[in-house]
Amino acid sequence: MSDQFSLTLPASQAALLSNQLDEIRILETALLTSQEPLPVAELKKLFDGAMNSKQLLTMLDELSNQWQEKGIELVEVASGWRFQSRPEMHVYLEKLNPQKPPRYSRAVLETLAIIAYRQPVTRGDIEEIRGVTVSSAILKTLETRGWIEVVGQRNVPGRPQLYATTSNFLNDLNLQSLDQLPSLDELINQTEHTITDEKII
Amino acid sequence: MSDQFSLTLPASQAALLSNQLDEIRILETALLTSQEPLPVAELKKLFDGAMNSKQLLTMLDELSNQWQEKGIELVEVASGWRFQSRPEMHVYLEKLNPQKPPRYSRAVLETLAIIAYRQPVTRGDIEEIRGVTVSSAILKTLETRGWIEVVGQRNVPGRPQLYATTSNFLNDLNLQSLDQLPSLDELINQTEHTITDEKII
Amino acid sequence: MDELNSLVEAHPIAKICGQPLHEVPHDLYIPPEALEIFLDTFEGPLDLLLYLIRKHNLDILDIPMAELTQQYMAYVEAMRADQLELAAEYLLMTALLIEIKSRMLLPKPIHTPEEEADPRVELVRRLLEYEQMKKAALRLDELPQLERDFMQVQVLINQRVIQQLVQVNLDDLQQAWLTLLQRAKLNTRHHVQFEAISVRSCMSEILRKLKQAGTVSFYDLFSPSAAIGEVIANFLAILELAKELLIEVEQAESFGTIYVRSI
Repeated sequence: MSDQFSLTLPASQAALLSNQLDEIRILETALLTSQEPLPVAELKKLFDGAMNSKQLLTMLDELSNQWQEKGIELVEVASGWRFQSRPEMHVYLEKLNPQKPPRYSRAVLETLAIIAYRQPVTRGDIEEIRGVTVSSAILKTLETRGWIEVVGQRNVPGRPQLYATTSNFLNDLNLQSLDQLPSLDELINQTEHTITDEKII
Repeated sequence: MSDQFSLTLPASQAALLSNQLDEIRILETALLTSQEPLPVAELKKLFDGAMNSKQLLTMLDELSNQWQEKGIELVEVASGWRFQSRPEMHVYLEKLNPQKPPRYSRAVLETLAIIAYRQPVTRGDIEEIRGVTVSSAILKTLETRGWIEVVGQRNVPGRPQLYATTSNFLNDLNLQSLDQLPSLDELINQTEHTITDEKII
Repeated sequence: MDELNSLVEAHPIAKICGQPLHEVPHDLYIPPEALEIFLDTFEGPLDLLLYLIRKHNLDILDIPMAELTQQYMAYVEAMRADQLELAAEYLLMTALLIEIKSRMLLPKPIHTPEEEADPRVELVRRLLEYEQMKKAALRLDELPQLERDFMQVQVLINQRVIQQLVQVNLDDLQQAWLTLLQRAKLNTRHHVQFEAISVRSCMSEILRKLKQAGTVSFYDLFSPSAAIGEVIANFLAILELAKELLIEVEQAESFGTIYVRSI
């Protein structure tokens, strides 16, 4: 029945469809060959501005559906759209690249968490929360990975540098914005009470 | 008709197919995420050696067919299999990364000019006119481009190679013969003018 | 709580006589060889305190300072006795704990305005904030990570089609030549001679022919259809080539065939 329907499509509509097919094909090729996530504004260039954002998003949606059954998925991250392997494929991909990327130490991860959740922060802020000195090596590790950057200096003596996370950090963790970071555990209410009490005094 | 057939496939055969579907999916994911072409020997690792080369080649063939209509194609190059964009997609991809046409360095241009006007010349001749050594890289650049070639050797100690321009050079510059190069007399006059001007200054 | 303990205990703290030591012993006895590793397990005094509090089921909002201080100091003392290089932060924390403890022991002044702040408040705030960040770190690490848990697709853009050939136009070439001439003129050591292009181009052409054919008859070097100008240019080219010792012109007998070959 549905077959019959598609066969009796008016010619103009069929042309429209085949046209859209081409456009999705172009979109797909651009996304598959891009080294970086592509924002919608960039994708528009593919069609010389003949597509508006809404049309592009519809096409991205359609494209995403087409890849539903594949080992690759189309995702939106902080700096745009990209194709990436589905997590469940990693067990296979690992066989080709046995050397695993290094896991970060607790010190690095805690520093990263503080910068991510409390940004912008100085090294002093991080040290106060962690209760230990933060080595330059830790910050360097995160900077080299492209996950943190200096975004300014706090206007206090010494003008310490302020660190924040980058869009690369969000991209690499599959996030679109900082709002999508795992939510923090609420601090125990009573402390807040106590601290509030203290402030009153 | 064909629908009916596929519905009545024996269960074992259906399982086989869905299994192969998975394997092609893995193969496709690996090839799409790999930085380098993957040789068959490497691809075998994906299946822990459960596939022989022949089976893999059949799958690669099948995969290649699946991409027939896409802007990307699966190709075999010297070091293995890889996906790459089809030439006809270049016009779109370029919109995202418009490239400025590359230019030759002054050294390359001067060398080319000397060979064009003074051919046949040895490297020594070129060096004498330019007043600096001419690197092999410069000559290589022009040879690779197909614009100059060795037409003989000068009968002096070391028998240095004689370079001349090719017909390719004329074609690429839209010339029918070397006579059509800007004439030397014209140039000399201009030079003298320039030099005179310089002296006045 | 379990989560935190398991974090510490997932990796044995040390191996003693080959047996993995998963827990810090309750009686605070730490085998000397395990001490250093034990210290490494913690990210600092806050981490150690948090561990002690959680491990001994102490109420973080009502910390029994005496017990906690005693335990903490026992560790620090053990470390010091072993002359481990102890991070200053650990000693600083000892001082802080003792200070809090002693402030709690002091009788409250009679004219306390309403309620004096609990000296433990600041410590508790820090402990809780640190614990919060510690958990946040674990959760961040659980997020799928590029290259660790998934890969970016990277299909090659067919470079063969993309490669753009360098364009050179006649102006570029003219400009290059002009520059050279200027330099040559300014530098009297160079004496650049100019000859008609057609002679030069004939020279290349003759060399090309000789390279292919080896020895060629003089007459074969002239195209029958050549215009008179071309014939002259070609003849001049042969003379020039001979002068520059690029070719040899031979004649075996008077009025015999003249052969030209490259040297």
